[in-house]
Amino acid sequence: MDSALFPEGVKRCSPKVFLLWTLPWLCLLAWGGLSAFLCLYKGLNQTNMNDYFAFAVWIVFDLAVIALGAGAFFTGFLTYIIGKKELKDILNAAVIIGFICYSGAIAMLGIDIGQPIRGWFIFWHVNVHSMLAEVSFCITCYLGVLAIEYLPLILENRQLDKVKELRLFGHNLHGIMAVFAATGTFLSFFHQGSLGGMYGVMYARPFAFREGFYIWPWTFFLFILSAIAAGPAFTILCTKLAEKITRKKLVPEKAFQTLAKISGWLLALYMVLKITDTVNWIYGVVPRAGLAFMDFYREGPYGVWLVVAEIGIFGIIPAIILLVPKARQHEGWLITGCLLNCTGIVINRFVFTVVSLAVPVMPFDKFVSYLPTWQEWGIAFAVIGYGFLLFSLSYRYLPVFPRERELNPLSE
Amino acid sequence: MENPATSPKKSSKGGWISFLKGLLPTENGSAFVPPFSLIGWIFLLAGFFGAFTFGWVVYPVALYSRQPQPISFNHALHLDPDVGGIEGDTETEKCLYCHEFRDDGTFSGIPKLAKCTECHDDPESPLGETQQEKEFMEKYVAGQKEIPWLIYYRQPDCVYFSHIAHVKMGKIECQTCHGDHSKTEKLPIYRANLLTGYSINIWGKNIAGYKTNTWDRMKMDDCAECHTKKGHEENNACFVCHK
Amino acid sequence: MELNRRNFIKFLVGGAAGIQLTPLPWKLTDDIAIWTQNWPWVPVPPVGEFIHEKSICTLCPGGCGIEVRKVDDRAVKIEGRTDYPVNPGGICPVGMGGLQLQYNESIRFTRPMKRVGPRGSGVFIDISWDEALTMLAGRISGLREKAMPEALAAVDGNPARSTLSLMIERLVKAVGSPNYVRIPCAEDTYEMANFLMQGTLGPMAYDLENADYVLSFGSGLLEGWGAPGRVINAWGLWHENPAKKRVKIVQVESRASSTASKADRWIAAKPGTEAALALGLCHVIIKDGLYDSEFVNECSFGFDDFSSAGGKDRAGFKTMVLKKYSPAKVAEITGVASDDIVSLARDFAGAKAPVAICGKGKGSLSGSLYEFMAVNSLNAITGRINKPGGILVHEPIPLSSLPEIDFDDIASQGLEKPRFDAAGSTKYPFSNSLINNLAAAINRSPESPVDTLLVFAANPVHTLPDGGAFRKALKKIPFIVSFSPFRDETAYMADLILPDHTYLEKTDDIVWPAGLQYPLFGLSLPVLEPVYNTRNAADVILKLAKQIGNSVESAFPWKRFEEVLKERAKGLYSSGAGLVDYDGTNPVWKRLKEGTGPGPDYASFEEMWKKIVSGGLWYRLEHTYKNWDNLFETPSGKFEFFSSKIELAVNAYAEQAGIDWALRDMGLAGKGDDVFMPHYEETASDADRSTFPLMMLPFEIINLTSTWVPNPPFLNKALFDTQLRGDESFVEINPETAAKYNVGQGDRIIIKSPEGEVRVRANLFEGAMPGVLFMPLGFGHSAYDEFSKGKGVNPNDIIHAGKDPLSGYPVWWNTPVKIIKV
Amino acid sequence: MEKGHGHGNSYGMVIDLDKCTGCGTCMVACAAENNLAVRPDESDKQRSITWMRLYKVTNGKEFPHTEVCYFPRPCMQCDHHTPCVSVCPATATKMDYHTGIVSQIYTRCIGCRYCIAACPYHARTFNWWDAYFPKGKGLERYLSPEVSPRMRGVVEKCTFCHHRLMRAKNNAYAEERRELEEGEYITACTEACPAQAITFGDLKNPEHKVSELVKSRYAFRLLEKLGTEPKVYYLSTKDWVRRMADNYLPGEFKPIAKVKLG
Repeated sequence: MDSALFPEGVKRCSPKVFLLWTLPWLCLLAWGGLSAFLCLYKGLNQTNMNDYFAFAVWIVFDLAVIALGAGAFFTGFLTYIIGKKELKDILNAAVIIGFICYSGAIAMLGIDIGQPIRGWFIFWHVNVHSMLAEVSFCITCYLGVLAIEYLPLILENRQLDKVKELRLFGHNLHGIMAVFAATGTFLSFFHQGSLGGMYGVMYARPFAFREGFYIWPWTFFLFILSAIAAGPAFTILCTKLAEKITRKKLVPEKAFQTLAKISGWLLALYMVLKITDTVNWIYGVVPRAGLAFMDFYREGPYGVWLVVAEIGIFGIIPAIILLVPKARQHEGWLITGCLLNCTGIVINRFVFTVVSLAVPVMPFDKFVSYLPTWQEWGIAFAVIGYGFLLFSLSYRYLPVFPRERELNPLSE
Repeated sequence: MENPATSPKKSSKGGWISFLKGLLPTENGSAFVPPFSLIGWIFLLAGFFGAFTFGWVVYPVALYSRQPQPISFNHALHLDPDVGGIEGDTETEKCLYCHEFRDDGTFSGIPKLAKCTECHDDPESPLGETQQEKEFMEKYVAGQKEIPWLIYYRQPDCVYFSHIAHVKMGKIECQTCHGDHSKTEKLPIYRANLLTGYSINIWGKNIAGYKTNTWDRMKMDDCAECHTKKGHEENNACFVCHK
Repeated sequence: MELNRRNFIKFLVGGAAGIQLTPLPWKLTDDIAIWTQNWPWVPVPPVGEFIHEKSICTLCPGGCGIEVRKVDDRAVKIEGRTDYPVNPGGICPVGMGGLQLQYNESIRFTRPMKRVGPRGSGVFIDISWDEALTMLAGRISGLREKAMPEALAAVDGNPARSTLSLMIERLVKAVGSPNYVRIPCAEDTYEMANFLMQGTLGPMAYDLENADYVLSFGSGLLEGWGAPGRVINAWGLWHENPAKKRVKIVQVESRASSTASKADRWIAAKPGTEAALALGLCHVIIKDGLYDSEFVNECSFGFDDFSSAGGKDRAGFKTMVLKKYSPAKVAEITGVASDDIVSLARDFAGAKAPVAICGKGKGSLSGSLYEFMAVNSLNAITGRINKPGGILVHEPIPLSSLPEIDFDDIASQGLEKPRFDAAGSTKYPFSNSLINNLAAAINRSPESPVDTLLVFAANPVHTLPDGGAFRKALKKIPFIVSFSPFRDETAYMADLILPDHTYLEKTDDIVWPAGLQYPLFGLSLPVLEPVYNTRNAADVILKLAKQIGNSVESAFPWKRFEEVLKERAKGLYSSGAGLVDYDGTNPVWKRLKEGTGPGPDYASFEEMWKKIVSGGLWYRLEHTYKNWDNLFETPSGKFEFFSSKIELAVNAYAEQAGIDWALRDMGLAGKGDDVFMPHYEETASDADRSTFPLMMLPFEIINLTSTWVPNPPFLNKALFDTQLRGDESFVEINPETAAKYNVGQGDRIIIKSPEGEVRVRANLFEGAMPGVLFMPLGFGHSAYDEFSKGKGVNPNDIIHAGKDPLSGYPVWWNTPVKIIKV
Repeated sequence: MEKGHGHGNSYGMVIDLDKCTGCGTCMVACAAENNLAVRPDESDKQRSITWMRLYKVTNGKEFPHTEVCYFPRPCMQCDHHTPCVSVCPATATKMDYHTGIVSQIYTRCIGCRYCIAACPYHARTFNWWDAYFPKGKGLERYLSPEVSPRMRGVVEKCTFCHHRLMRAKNNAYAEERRELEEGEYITACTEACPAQAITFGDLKNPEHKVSELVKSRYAFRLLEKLGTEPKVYYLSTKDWVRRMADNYLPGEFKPIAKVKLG
């Protein structure tokens, strides 16, 4: 029925099955839609955020998806700037994932601020000293770049491709993609860093505060590194997932291996720096504030186990897995490694967002706990639903994986 | 995937040029159909200019309300030395005769009825015969009802403005911000932005926000501009004008 | 050129492009943002001219000076007055939030109303003032025609001595009923103690500012005791210079209240044993010979043993105290270490200007007679009576009394009848009103003896510590009239509502602010036009009297309340003393020490009155100190440690059925001569301690009203989330006790007393005495609006009220309870 | 000691904790003065809007040695590297170096709450709801025109009653003066405190009482170690109270030898 829209020479499931598949994601979107409406119409009292947890699950999600979305710019960077041609086969997927992550994040931010209609004040009345301003600028611009990177792929849809001027346009966009890849890389480096900077500069919050280089606290660089370490891993995961679901080989193994290797090295490097930073913090910032390392973990559910988990289980271990060729060539291990890797980054973002705010600074202040409302979950999960939906549609109607056809020849 | 346009090899060279070429209609290449036929251009331009005129002509009118003042008032007449009893050596003093400062330094703004009745207390008081003047005496003076004046220069609630700081300490003439009302014989129509409720005098009569006189507009930037010009940057601190 | 899809798209594209080049999208974006900055549902306070009006706050008997800041005719802020001697600038949080009582339609009555729904439902319909007055006048006249005027009763919560309360009492009397009942407060007990030991009738007057050692027996100096604006200011003065702090504050209390925990020394005596402690201190002082022999020997009676008429040998105060109140014994009773008792006694006696004060909490609840007498004795033996920094004994303020009423027959016959509350009878010889007895009387009899009840400035349903007895009684009373401006619990029970103005809309007087050490007459003036169709209760009484006619009408020869006030003020003028100007530069308490002051600062009465009406006060500086030989008006003419008045009264009552019966019936456990002297009586309780092993003690906090005045919502911000969380209030309990019942912080528990049970949450607080549960007063309203309705529980509901020996006042500090974990 | 940057004044506050009785009048005065929104339930302290907030601390000793102390906490108006100012993306909050007061512009604020996260004193609160003024109740009649009521979705905080500074200036101008006398401009809480525990003035002006008091050996500030240089000082003779004001490593806190009384 909609087969006229399929890329040439590939097999896609029947509309019925496809609809069935999208159903759960549509439900998530509906849930998110309702939540969003409530939050915008009635205000943020619909959430469980409060003056102690000014940032909460949404910001954690934002930071997480943005970090995981880093696969897009970094793969682009490797492909066009470094010239790792084999990655072309996975680049489209990376771009789509990136687009999903960033558009999702920006949508969430739009609901998270108390006055969305005035949101543009960030740009109009910008305070250049604010890391958040830097973040907003970069992610908005970068979303634009992603759109441009996404566009030619859309134009390659079999029907659109028939329109000559569109085809020409898309074709030429392809030609200059390197330029955008470069721009994207530049922007991303900055906002990934600024996201870390956001916490590093909160110098009245000893848990988050870090010294740094010039105006950039160490978290600035750590966040960049962790993002480019986790981004490719996430791209691998998504593609692998797509392969599992479609029961097809979509990307040549070489691409995976290259990404995994790079991701592994970066993660390893990140771990080294992260550990140095933590130690440096324990003996610098913390005692200067009159605190001891353990003071931060005395109350509430957030114990030292978080540190162990973040650095140990979800840091060092995946690094090793991804670095050992034998391990990463084994698909099971590869996926495990990537999973641990991504989880580690999510934990890191969670710790910096929630734990920083949960730990009281005033000695007589008390620890308060926080649990999100269904509205908060709704919006968070909507992003996931939206992701699955967009990726599925792209896969169905666009030649996302250039090598799909030759890897899965149609048996006449 | 026969389509050459999408195959990487070709696009890798001379991307820019062919990109731009593709956008322009060119004669050579017989197979080539120009992307925009003449009719296409007509529709395009029709849409363009339609929107253009709407934005520049219709919108500015539609955006604002038009409300007349409850009754008319003649500044010129009141300030006429032969008629009105309003004294004052300088223009400012004359204004302050009715728009006065209170003892605590606050500004009374548009006078209350009490101010009017200082002169127009009884039917014998100097007053013309027009319907409006009759209404003034009967409806408001007799009925002791305040006149619901519409205020042209009322700033929004978030703004704090000290007249005494500007007029008495800053020695700024009233008309610098309000224009010269001493000669006006009738009050202009009050126009308020239907979305924001702001008087048109605040955002400025010109839809593009373009101003010729100091009193054309009363936005934050105008205050800041003057502070800076007069070397009072310290008064550009947020809380000086915001409450 | 047909308009096909492609062309239409082109048209749109062109339009989209074109619009970008006009101001529309940009101005629109800006305007929508501006719209969010001026949302129509966010109120914009109207601007106008700022006006400041001076008055006096009458939300409590403290009477602090207030200045109301207005914008045109709208009040926007209440601030303290610096040109008023009681409170130099500061006021309490309640007074500060006063405007929320003024401008809140859902807690105020906006016009006279009559009940249509069932009792307590709070369903009323509007009626006119004439209709309302006719209805009430008719009812009262009806009672008079039926020759049962005594069936009219009034409950009055206005401060004692205030002109309004005089008018209310006068109305009830003029109608012919003896049943004028007041809401009991600490000052009543205090005056009784004074009357018995000194024979004086002057009000409570502590010269706190000039004292250098303040020993407070549970007085919540920081909880709103006396005039908060004054007392807390004094607190500030005491701590003025940390380097050389002169004044020492000692708090006797079973809970670490703000006062206790901020005091220099906290003595945690078991609730109800304060008398023993005071006598224990006397013991040490006497034993060590630290007492003021001049006063004791020259000016007191019954200190040493003596032989009464008939040569009977009597044991005096000294003997009794030395025999029965040794530190060891007192330690046993009070739980205070005996060394502490000794050192405390020596510190007290050793101080230059010590003073012992009493009246628990805010002083808005009655006290124990013997306890107050004991504290009085402590002041007496150290010679602190009528000395700077001590207790000052004054004549009542010289306001002229209202003309004698000439009663018609019905009235005089009615007044013959006994009071329903038996106050002033041989059984309760010294009390002039006992509201708890009134409730009991009504609940006892099948038909309520009270037919019509008038309620003024009181909310007994919520504020009486009686386990709900009064609420029960109200149900039986056929006709209830509320004069409350507020929709309180008692008003909900009423059949007729005659709403009073709020304190900012009415003229009223403050006669001697609570606890002040010098006479002061203040005038609270209407600073606002009444916003609703309400009337000053006093003016309503005048109108009512006219309509009732006869001797009632003739008893009220005035047109307006202001005339009454002016007439009373004449007495101030004829006293030939006093000042009406105060500029705040030189505090009155400083000038008071000299005891002499400048003569009157006015020439004529009219001048004086004009100044009072503008400045709002009259006060007097002259005071004769240490005039012990002609000060006391007791039978012996001396300060009586051994009260002949009590002896006479008890003996008189004993004539009915013997002394033992008399003592028992008067609720006295003490035997022999003890009962005529301050002594410690273990608070009697009929409850079975094995089922109710714990004690519950209500306490007052300054940022929550526990009187008839509603709580301004602003104050909810100042409550801690360990006092109220959501709709649940907390009980303070010692961690040790909590552990016994394995109750944790925030756990929900049920507190059960013989009177009933309440559900609260536990707040573990080291400052709470083990074995005692402390519940704040002021929560648990079933009336008012969402800001206070249904928030927390009211400890009064489960209070197991006993009777104070001799005085008959309710005992609220001895409720046996048990806790059940939910 | 030189406070603040540039010239002009540097307004500050000294709160004597020995005098403070925890009565909460400052909180109420502040709320009434600044049109603070009041909701039916104010018991959720993580969402209740307070500019001046009371913290209750105890020395933790068991009965009957328990001591209680109250910390009234306005905005600290941090003088150095004001944590909230640098983070605001839309320039809605700034430090005015001529008064030392940190401003907060509600109409500029977009409600991202980054400033709330950055402030360790919890001096900033967010408007989670629309201001509560039900129809027909008439609560809005007590609102003061000197402070603009806030809309939902923005952050607000103590402003040292900046409008009172403007009021004082207007008064001065009416008398042809530019300079303000000490006490002409004080905050609502300072004025209201019945114990006179709060002193307010210009820290830069040696004439003003505050600049004297901050030199006291009993003077201290909240979380001084963070280097935010608050302009709100506290006084207490009690060591355990002073220790409450900051985090200390073992042995780091230096008690003051008790002074003899009288």
